[in-house]
Amino acid sequence: MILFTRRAPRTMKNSSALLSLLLVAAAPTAFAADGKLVIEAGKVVTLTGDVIENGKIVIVDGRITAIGADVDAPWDAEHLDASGLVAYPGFVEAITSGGMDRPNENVAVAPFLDVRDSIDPVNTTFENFLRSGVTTLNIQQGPSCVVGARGHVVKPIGRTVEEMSVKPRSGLVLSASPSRGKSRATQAQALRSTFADLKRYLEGVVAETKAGKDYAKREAMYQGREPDKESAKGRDLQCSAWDVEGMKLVPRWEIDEKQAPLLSLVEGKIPAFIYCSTAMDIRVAIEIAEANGFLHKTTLVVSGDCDRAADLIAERGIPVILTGSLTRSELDEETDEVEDIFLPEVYDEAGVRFALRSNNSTTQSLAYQAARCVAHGMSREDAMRAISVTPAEILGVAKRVGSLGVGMDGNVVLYTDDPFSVKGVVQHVIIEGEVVYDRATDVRVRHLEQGEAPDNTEPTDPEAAVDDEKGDGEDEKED
Amino acid sequence: MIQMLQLALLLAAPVAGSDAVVVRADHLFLGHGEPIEEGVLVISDGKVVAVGAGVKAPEGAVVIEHEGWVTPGLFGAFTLDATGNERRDDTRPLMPEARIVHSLRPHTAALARNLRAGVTVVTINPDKGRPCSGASALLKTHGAEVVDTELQLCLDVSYGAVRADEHPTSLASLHELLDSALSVGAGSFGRAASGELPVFVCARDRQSIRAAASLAKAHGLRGALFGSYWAEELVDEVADSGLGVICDPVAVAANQRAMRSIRALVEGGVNIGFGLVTPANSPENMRVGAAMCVRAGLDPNVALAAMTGTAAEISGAGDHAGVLAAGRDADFVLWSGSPIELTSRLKEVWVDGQRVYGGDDE
Amino acid sequence: MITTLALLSLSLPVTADPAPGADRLVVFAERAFTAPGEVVTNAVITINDGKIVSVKRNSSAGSADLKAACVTAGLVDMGFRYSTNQNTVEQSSEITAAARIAPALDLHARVWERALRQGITSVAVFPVDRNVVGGQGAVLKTGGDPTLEARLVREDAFLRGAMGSLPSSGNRPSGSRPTNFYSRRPTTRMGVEWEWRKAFYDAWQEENRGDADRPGRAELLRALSGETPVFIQAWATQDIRTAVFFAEEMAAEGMGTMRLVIDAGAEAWREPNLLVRSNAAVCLPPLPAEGRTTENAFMSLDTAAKLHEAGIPVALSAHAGSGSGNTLAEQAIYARRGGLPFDAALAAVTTVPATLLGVSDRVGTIAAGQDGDLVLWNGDPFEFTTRPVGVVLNGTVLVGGDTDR
Amino acid sequence: MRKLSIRTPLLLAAFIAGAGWSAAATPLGDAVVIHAKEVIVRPGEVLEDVDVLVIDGVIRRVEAGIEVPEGARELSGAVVCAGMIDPWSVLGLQSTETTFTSPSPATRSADSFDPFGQEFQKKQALESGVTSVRVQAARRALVSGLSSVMSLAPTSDEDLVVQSEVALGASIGLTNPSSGGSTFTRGSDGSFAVIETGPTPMDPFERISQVDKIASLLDTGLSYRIAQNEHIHDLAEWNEAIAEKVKELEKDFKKAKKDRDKEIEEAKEKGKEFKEERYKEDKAPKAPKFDADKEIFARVANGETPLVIEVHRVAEIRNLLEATADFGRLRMVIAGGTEAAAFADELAERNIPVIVNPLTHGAGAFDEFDGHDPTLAGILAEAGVDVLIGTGGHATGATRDLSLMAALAAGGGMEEDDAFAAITSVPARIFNLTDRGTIEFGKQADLLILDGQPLSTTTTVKAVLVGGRVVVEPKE
Repeated sequence: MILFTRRAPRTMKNSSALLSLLLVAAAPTAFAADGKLVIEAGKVVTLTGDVIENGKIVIVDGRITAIGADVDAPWDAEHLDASGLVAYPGFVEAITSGGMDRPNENVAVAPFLDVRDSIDPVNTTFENFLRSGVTTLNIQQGPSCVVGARGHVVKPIGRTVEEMSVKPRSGLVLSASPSRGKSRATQAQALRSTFADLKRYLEGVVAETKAGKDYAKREAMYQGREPDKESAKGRDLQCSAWDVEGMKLVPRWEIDEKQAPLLSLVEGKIPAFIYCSTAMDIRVAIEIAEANGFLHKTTLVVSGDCDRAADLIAERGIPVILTGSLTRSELDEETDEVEDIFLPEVYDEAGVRFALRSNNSTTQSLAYQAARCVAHGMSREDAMRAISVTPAEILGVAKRVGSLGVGMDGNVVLYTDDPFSVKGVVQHVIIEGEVVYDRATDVRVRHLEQGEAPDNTEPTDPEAAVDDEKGDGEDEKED
Repeated sequence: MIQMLQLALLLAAPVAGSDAVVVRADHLFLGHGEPIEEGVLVISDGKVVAVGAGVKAPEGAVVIEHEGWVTPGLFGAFTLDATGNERRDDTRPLMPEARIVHSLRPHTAALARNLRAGVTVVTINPDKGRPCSGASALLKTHGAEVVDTELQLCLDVSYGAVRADEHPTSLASLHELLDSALSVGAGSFGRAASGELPVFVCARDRQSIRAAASLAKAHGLRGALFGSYWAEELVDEVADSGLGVICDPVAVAANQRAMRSIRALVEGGVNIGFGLVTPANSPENMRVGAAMCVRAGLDPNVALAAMTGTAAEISGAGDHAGVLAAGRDADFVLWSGSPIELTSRLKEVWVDGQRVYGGDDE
Repeated sequence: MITTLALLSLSLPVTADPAPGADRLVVFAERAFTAPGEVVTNAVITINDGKIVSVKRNSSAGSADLKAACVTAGLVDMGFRYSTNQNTVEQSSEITAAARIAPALDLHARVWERALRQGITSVAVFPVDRNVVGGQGAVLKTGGDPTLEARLVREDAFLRGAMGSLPSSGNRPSGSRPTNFYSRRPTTRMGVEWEWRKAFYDAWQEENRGDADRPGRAELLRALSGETPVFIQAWATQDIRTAVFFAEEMAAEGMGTMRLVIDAGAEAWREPNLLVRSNAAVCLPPLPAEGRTTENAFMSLDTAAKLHEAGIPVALSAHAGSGSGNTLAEQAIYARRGGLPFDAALAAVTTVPATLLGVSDRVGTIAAGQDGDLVLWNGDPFEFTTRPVGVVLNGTVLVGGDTDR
Repeated sequence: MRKLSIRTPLLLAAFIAGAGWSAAATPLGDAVVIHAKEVIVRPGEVLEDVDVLVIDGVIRRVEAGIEVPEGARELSGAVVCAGMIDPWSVLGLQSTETTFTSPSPATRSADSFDPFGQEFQKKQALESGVTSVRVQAARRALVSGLSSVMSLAPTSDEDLVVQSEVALGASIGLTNPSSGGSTFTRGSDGSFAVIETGPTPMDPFERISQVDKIASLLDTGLSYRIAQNEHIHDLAEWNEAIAEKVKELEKDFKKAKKDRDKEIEEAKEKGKEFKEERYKEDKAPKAPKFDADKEIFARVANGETPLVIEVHRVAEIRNLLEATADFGRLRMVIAGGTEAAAFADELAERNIPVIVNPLTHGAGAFDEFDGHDPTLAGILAEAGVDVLIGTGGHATGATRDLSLMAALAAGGGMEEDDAFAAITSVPARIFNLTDRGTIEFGKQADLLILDGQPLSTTTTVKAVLVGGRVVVEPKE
């Protein structure tokens, strides 16, 4: 049963009025079910605890209240018989631009934007994520920027962004890789000057405030008044890398909204996700994060040959999200031989904590990516963590999702078999105690797997088909 | 040119008349083999009369003592810069009777530039890019004297020779086309198949080198293929084909493979010559390339021969250029040191027994 | 480990005999899938001079040179797109039945090595797509000395051509006047089909009239008589129909019974009876992410399974794809996910293509007398969690050989 | 899984002891003594049968019979000379960085340098004796951004960049901004290769106008600097005035307060609203708006940062020399200068060094250049111009062949010592790399051990030391 109700996508731009309206409307558990659910699974894999044969998961008000083979269930709970199935925690997609209207913004430095305004709750991407067992996803803008919009951690279900929301303002995107047609030197310089501008701006604001106060003092003296008493309305800058003296004088609400998110970033209040498409970008990313005091809040979103810098990443102890292909071929110019490099292995050996990401929604789902790691020798447990616990930790939501335990969100994926096997498919997905996906009623799956065409889903004339193909192409580019 | 003036003072005597001139050099390289120490070169009437160690100077001959090296004029294989823009006729895939010499512009500055680099003779070729683009010519860079109007039959078996809108569009057909032309054996193709007319086959990748080698073997061709870069793995096939190799210019920054392939060919017993390939390369580049190959382990004497005797031989010009021997044209160069050393300066260039560059002319 | 193509001289840890002869190789596998439906546990496979001499059950690895969890025969890809480069096709004529691709192959290209590293040891190569009848297909090994002599398994193994829009694409002249030979060529599907029919009728009639021979006629007649199979590329249902109807017309006219193989038959699942009726086999293209393929056809996950159930010989192909998600072994995984039984999946990448290409006496199975082509796996083949870790071709270890798990 | 053979790149890195940060054959703090038959302490100055003592990566002594400290590493060779410096290189730069045409002046080429890529080319360059390179990205842009000097054998990430802002790069007449200078071609194995077709010819007037643009950018920089200085001055003045004003106000405060109270009183009486007296003062002078690009041009016009400008043709060189004559502090370096021979005397007089590439890509590569290629360096040096020899922004691998380029210049008429200086001491001097370029007390020990003269074809580099570490180990 697909719970999405189809409706026209909201056309909403960056209207701050509308934004504040929504903030009022946003209630944290707006979508949490009131009901009580007991899942009786053939096997429960919690990831953080033991594997429980014939286990029960009790979910009340969206949270797991009990888990084990011998637990009491509320008398009035709904029962889901999953005795032939295996329960796993819902998977976590560490970063994606899926579900966004457009993944990139034209403005190079746009930290004042929020992906919230671009998320389309009825986008089929969410359906695809659900189908492959993803219950939590971090939506961030794409890499075509210097500093991008603030992201949002959501679940792939809900009629509004507020219903979907798990963690708003989940981080700021930066890119160490140039967008098309730009050079790396330009990108590095743009990043540096973004923060230099911030510092200069803050210094300017402080100086202006000070000058104003001095002027007021002189004016008072001239007029024969006692000067106003100074009261610090602001607070000191909490950046570990640099300081702007006198920030105390400036109340935070006077900071320009365009600079405010950057200020939060350098004060370590929000995480940073820095896109890097080649190893040399890692240097720039680390330099910027270190020089501005947010390295400890930084996750690198890596692709290409970033693995060459794995040691450098390991030295700084920051996690990475692997995007793109998991293998890379390299030509050794000296010997003229080609080598296949399996990237997760390189990071693993260097001691870098990493999360995997699905490459596209069907054939290369998170479980697929993890299975490929197993094929290359990684333990099943480690591979599974890379699509659940680790991304949850990176997103700072590990206490809620990524594993199964009492007090956590009731996000459960019921597999017909081992998720890494040829036969294992997602039968049910439960989010916060609500069964939100049932394979038996999934028409899209029947179409892809058995060719059954639901009414009005097949292109009828060639022109329409051409458009369809173009659309697919664009989806792929988002990654 | 201050250096040149100083040089003139060093020289024993000015050159005069058609009488014999004797050049005594510390090192005399004849175009092949080892250089002769304290070598003597005797010329008269534009021709070499005698060469060797301990050759006696004829009575009354002008004697030039040269504290450096003397080599044959360098051989410039595969040049395109003396023919303006009419380097190839594109109308049909096979133009065996076309002669590039008719596109020659004798007074082009390019020839003088070659001469200044010590290159006294060049082959001018129809450009690659068609299965058979015609006959190359042999040309002296001084005075643009044409030595041979039909030096080599120029073929191209590479991907670049096929067109998308004309037969052949596929490599298989291209090879078949040349194979059958050589089998039928009419005209220039016939002379090539009988070994009378040498060939110059562009083969710029491995499958083309293989195709060129098998074509040569099947039809008994002689001559050279152009394209050393990918030859490393195919040394046996090339050696077996009997063709020499005119090497891709080894330019600054060349990939290791460029030098490695050339070494492998030499070690596999293949005769090689360095291509001059102007105007894409400066004429000086040939010596730079030779130096780079020597740095990568090539025998300096082989490198010298690849700029003179061997290059001429595999280009079908062995009778006219590249070596200093009795009866040959007196085309040679005086250097301050070995031409393999790039610090060596070119002192004089002589063509047909006359000094045409350097010395007190400057 | 999958690494380079160095010809290892096998100084491997499991080797008891310090220096095994270069002409002899002993492989031990916990399970050897010698042919579809046949498994030998604890198998010791001995290869001598490039040929398998024995497959025996043994309790221990003994003095084996290589050890692996599982072994299959080297994989065979009969839809291998060696190159999309159009210089493989002679386009100056629409029908070039005698054209061979083999002389134009660059045996040094990386594509062979990439195939080898996926476990593909034999491939069919043919001129692709831009001609109506492109020419002759050949079967090649993917490794060994880079010479045709060393690699060619079978020349002129089949006649290959295409239906659909690809042979006619780009032929429509931009102006009204014909400027080159493209304008003589078909611009529509019906034009393409007409070229097929005309070529075969002409060849047949010329033969019957006793006209002077011309290049390509013999090849067409061999195909017409069923002596060599005819591979017709047809992605979409309409083109599969055209191919089948064309073959049926030839038969109905008494000209001959073709052995039809639909290449890249993405939509073959829609009308399997048509294929059963005409005894056609199918080579499937790689499964696309969202089902949509070239020529706007739709391929569902269970395509291979449906064809198998209908009794149609089905082969899988990765179309020379590389990288994650595009290997031949992964195509077999997807087919299994779509319901194809394990043995049929194994057959689809070994025995079925070997048989259709007429080379089953050399490749596709592990048995005495067969070529020494093996793939070593680090677990059950065709699972997401396993992969080829070693490849043996003609008795030589070309990839990996590291067997520590 | 632990045995997957993915380690070749790292093995390679360890071998050159460069790309792998940690690999160090001789740890810092160790001493090295090199016994040499000949030490070229600086071009033209040779000491015979001496030893070189290196401690903590720095050259300590060069003399005969140095006592070998305990634990010191001993090396020996025929010739020892300073590590070479390629003053004009693209080694380590990705092709997109070198061909980029619109960088801002403040970009640094160090950011275009890939410390992880081109390992093999870097290794080859190091093995041929080049220890540092000045890299310039975006060569064809009118203003190419700041060039950087990079070490080819860094011990750490910080060590990699020797100087990140060594000079501002610029070029005249290299490319038509509307057209690219390279094209892609497909290789036989399906791979793509970039073919440089050479710059597209540009309209002669457009080229000259580029000279004007450079001059006006320098002007802008100068005005910006003047405005900044004026502001500092004005601000000081204002502060002074305000300080005095404050004193005055403090002095008058009691009176002002009294007055005020009085006025409030009066206002109350009259039933009027009290009005504060208006205070007036001059506004503080505003600082010129910060501009990163003008900042750079200010530094260049003021001679703090040299300007390296690639220019080739007679007309452009003449215009450039004229247009920059009034910038008295400008430190200009000409790169390329194919036709610069005509200005040899003027260049010498104005102390404008030239970076020569003795082998440009043939006469036909640049439109209408008359290549003096091999003789240019000699002609300029003869006239007294500081000549540097660089590999010239063409190919990343060219730096390997730097010594051959210098040899070619020598063959073309330059003194051999000058040619060697052109790849060691002169680049060090021109680009302020005070710690390298010669073998002298206190300099960083970037040393080569050779078996012959540095510019000879047949000489091989036996060992290379960078900062006293042996980064290319002696073979045999």
